[in-house]
Amino acid sequence: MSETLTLGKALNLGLRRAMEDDSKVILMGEDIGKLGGVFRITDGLQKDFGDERVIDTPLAESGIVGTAVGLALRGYRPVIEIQFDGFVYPAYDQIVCQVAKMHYRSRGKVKLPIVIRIPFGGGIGAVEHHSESPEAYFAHTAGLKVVACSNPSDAYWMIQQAIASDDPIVFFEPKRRYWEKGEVDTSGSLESAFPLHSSKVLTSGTDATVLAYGPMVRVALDAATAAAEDGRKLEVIDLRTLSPLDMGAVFDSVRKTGRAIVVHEAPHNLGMGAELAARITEECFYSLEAPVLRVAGYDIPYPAARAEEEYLPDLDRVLDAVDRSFGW
Amino acid sequence: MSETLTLGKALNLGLRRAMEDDSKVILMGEDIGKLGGVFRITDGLQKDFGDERVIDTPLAESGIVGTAVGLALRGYRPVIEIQFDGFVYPAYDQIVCQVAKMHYRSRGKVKLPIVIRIPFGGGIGAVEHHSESPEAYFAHTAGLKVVACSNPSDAYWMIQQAIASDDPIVFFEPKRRYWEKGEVDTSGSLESAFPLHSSKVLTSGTDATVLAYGPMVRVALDAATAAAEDGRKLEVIDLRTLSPLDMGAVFDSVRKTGRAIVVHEAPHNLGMGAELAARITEECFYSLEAPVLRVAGYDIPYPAARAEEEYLPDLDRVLDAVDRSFGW
Amino acid sequence: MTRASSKRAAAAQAAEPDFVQLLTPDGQRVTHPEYSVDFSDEELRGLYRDLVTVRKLDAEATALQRQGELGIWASLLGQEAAQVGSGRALREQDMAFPTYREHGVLYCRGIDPIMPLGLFRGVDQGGWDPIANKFGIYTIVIGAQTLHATGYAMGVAKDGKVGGDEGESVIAYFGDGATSQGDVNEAFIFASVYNAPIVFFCQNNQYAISEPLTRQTRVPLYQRASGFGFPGIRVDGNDVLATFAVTRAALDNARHGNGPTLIEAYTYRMGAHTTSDDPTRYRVASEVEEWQAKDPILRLRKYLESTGLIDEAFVTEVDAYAREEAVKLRERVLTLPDPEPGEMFKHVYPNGSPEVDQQAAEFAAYHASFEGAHS
Amino acid sequence: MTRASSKRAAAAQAAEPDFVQLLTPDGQRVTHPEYSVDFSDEELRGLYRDLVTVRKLDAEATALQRQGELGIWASLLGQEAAQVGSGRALREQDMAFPTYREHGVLYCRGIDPIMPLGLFRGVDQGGWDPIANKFGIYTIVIGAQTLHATGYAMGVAKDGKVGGDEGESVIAYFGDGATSQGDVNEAFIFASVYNAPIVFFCQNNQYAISEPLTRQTRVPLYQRASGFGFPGIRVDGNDVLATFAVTRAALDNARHGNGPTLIEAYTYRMGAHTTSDDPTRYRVASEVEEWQAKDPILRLRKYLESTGLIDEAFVTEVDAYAREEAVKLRERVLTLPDPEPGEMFKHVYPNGSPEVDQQAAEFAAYHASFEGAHS
Ligand SMILES: Cc1ncc(C[n+]2csc(CCOP(=O)(O)OP(=O)(O)O)c2C)c(N)n1
Ligand SMILES: Cc1ncc(C[n+]2csc(CCOP(=O)(O)OP(=O)(O)O)c2C)c(N)n1
Ligand SMILES: [Mg+2]
Ligand SMILES: [Mg+2]
Repeated sequence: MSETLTLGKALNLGLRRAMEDDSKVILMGEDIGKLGGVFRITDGLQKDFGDERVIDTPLAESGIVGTAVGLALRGYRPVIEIQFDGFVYPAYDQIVCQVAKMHYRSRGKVKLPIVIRIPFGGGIGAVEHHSESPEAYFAHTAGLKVVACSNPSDAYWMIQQAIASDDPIVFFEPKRRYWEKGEVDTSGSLESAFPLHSSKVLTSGTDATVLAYGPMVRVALDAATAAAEDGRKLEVIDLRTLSPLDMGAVFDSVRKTGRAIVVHEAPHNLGMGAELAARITEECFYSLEAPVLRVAGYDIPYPAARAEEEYLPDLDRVLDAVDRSFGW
Repeated sequence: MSETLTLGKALNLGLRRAMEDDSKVILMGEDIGKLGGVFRITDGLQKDFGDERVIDTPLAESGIVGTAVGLALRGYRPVIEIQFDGFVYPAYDQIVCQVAKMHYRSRGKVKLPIVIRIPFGGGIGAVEHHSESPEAYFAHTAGLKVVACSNPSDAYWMIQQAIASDDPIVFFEPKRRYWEKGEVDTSGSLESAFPLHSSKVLTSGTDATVLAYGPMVRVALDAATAAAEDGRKLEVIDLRTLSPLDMGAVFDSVRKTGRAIVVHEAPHNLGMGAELAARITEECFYSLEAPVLRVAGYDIPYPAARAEEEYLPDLDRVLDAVDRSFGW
Repeated sequence: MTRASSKRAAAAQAAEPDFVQLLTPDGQRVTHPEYSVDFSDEELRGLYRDLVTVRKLDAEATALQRQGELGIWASLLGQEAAQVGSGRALREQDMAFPTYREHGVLYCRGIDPIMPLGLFRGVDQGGWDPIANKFGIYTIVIGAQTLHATGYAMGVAKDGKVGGDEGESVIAYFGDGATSQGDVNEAFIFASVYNAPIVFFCQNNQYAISEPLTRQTRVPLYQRASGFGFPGIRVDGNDVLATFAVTRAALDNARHGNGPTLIEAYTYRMGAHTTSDDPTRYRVASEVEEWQAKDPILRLRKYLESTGLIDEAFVTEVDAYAREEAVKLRERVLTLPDPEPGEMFKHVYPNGSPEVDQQAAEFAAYHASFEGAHS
Repeated sequence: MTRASSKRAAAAQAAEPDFVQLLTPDGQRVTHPEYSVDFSDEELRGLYRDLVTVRKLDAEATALQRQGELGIWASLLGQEAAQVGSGRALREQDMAFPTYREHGVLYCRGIDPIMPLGLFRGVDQGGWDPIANKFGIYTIVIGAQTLHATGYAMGVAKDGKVGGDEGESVIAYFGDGATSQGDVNEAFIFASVYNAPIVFFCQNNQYAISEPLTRQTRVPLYQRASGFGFPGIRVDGNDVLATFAVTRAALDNARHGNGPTLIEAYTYRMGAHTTSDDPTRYRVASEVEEWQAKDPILRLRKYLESTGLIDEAFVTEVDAYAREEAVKLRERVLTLPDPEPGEMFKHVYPNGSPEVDQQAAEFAAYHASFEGAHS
């Protein structure tokens, strides 16, 4: 059963299905009840599942995550909505010291099946703290898994997989793609869906590999289309899982193309691109025709809305990197 | 005037001198007054400068950093002691969203000359949260500068330079080296001291470059000594500054040696080694005989004390990496 | 202390909660055993002008947003008295730390209302000098500014600038939702322990976006203070006189070295949370209408008219004045310059950074390459 | 409510602060208008045995640390009554969330005292099942567990397990220093808003490492609660009877659906913060001596002796029992196995991770290479 859905709606349906499948799934966050969240991702869920399962919380992110830990200890499967990327930091301690470490601390006796949903990235003309890409802060943290969806179909399946997983998962949603549409086949089971912690080759190509995730996948695909006009075939890989990384397809691709470009909105310095570059170089040392290049946000605070176009990686910057790679 | 000092005492003297030089310098933290801090780094300072300048704070890290922002706005130069690395996270929001961004937000009108001292790293047989290496979390954050000292002389000078700087600085102290001694020449001025944001070549060598900072510098130096017995000359560079990185000497070295190994205690994934590997590969692509290798903490929570020897990079693991580099 | 006394005031006004009130919704002056004002006629007229002007400027900003000239706007509609009353209570030497909604306080500080518009237009993120303006940069992360205010106030005390009429006070603004943040509670603790000269001014506008007050507390917010060791008091936040009186007293108390006070200004957010919000999803029209009847401007106007302090001519003149100010604001907003290309690389660090410099240079070269392509 | 009534109790004991007391430092039973206990003789003797045993086990752990067998130890010395009183007040179905110092509570839960010793020895980081034991893993990050406890209690309510005698209650332990953390205050808010069945049990032992209470608050800690909308009460934490009575009442209140209570158990940390600490740097001997006179065990012993409930033989027997338990503990600590090589890679994720697996494999291969070299 295939439907055309926006990414936001696909998440909404995915959450709904997860709540139907398991009565222990509860949603927590600010304004997720009547309002349905500031992006309406939880629209209608409180009405249908009640306010014991869709919980408008006090305005305190550490409190949300900390109580979610307790609820998980009690057998619940809390799915948290952080309102915007820039507001996750008050919860950072609970995430890094508790959510990430409780399983380890307990020698496996405790599982915390918590999903922390974070709408992330820029491009929506917002004020400060509403456009950040904090994924590396989480991916650097052992004990957390980190994923990012890029399209409605993945959104629908990945959110359900994340909720069904016993691992604590930070789930990044590309907020500026919430309104983009795509086909979603909602039939089939979770088990038969494409595995959560797997990267996916979206276009196959022989000239260069472009790695992206979340909102930048669209940009990478557009770059591939544009490059094709110049006769260059780019292999675009949607990473999907940022921790653990799924490098198999990436290594295969780079061994074939000899060139890799990583694209993300997060700052360049110590962003996902750094880790990808390091791993690719280590694994594909003799295959590389040029160093892995990074097209990323600059190492500055996210700028004012009217400068964000300058800040954000776009088609041209990706193509420029491809050119630079070929010029090496 | 050269003295033999422990690293801890050198910090203590550096703090003292900074407080003498500028009456706006104040110290804030938990137990830094009568107790002199759990590591005694502020020993005697409250006695001599009073409790208006050496402030025992409530037990609240966000409160400490947040009020330091206000004190800096008022013209003070707060130097914060975070008691242990693992306790900085409650302050993460204030550090990332306020300390790092206020100068930018104000278009340069506000300066926040705040130093956040963090004793970091393992090797002291401690319980959980007392042995972490969170430097990448800060180095990935634009608006913060991040440094790490490795020996008494640097400790003495770098802490004063950090306090004198108008940039907000996260200052990492290798806690397991607090008791190690070294010569400190306390004569001369801050201005003539080796610049804060500069890396330093400690041993020159032609066969491979070893990059380290903080507690791992000692390990790198020991590896160089051991390698020398095998006839391999390692060039050890103490990075000292983690953000911005000072890559000049690093690139020169790698162009010469063709091999680089990065050593740190922090987890491998997205640690400083990732960024260094990416940059070195980009800049020295044609000079590299082998990929940049990383000797780092594993991607697991910091383990129980009696397993930490297994976890921490040591001489053998560095030499093994050198071997692997040569075997490429 | 304040509780018992304010109860008496409330008794006269059964429908209202337990708070300090000096002017009823229908424009009657009432007395309070502890709080009073002694405004001159001119000052009273000035308050009316302030209220009308800040409402008009706010409406203009909302309109600008609707027309695409601002990215977003956080309206103060309904909270004019809370902001003008407290804003006018500040003395020149006092320092204010706002959220993102204190346009009325900013106006009362004598600051050009254009100042924060760059932020909402998206051309900068504030960009003003908080010290020169004695008004902090708008803070978006909920509650963070309360710690900054507390630290600043600790610094005031350290500087010996408390203890007399010339003492400096600090005011920290925040909302009802913010009271749930750890930071705000830690600010209470630091302020109390260091006896900092600060007033915590909570505008309880009944909502944190869509969440009603009951999601943050089950007791009145002003009561939070006592357990931290300082007084809390609730004031009718739609009553500009009472808000002034209570805030002035608390600020003076602080400047004289008597430490913090929490003020809960009981008010209502008449509009949406921001222009991005749709309040019809979470609150009923009747509630809004009820609060309409408690409008902060109307009651002052009724009072001033009934006492003959203002007449229709004055009202018309003030409206015209406010409209003119709004037109001026509009014109200036439209000419706010967009950031220069590459300006985003400026002011990352006071001492600069070679990494940022390098990226700025690469950026410039990259863009120059397009220029070249075009020419 | 509790304030006024506990004042009366305090009047009888001028030197003591305003708290609930049922047993004076010199072993006199006093009554309290609200709180009482009805222990059988056997139960009273049992309390004495508990107190002596937990003190002895604690002393043994301190000795083990001195001998290098533990990396560190956080002693409960002086806080035995606060822990045994509250620990015995828990019903079987109740859940406790400790800090790192609740060895006495753990003991009262019937848990083998060896359980947390691995953590302090450094062979693991807790490693027990909090649910099976109804006792959370020791928490080192100050205050974090209060939110876990609150969330757990929210879950209890969600499960419908409140409202009768069989209802479940949750207790969260924390120190005086912890009250300054945002997390603890947020826990108060969540607990209040969701009316969670929880007791916040603050052992005010007067110090957070070196910092005296005045660095955290300028008013008594129990007063913090009322501003969050639930009762706070102070109890003599060196009085095992009063601590039991107050805690039992609060837990029962919670299990019946009446929401949270904050209990401040007023006590004293007789020893160092941990074995790494040197309290002579920050407190005077006379203060410690003063508290020595309020010893929680001595007063119970005096009372039981004066009433003829115990005699010297019993005291001797209990000492011997405790000593034996301590010896057993020691022996078992010495045989706690060190982590297996490579064990640190286990239990990072419930579902595992190929990255961790790969590192574990590399680690194994690397170490095998040494083995090879040696053979
Ligand atoms: C730490 C944090 N979390 C979430 C948000 C998103 N947010 C912006 S305003 C707001 C509600 C604030 O409510 P309140 O404190 O009552 O102030 P009001 O807007 O009503 O004036 C929220 C949740 C934020 N800005 N910061
Ligand atoms: C977030 C955090 N900050 C700092 C510390 C270091 N630390 C450990 S115990 C302690 C004092 C705790 O005092 P209190 O809450 O009174 O408990 P007590 O140890 O007296 O039982 C501190 C500061 C910590 N563990 N966690
Ligand atoms: Mg509000
Ligand atoms: Mg204590």
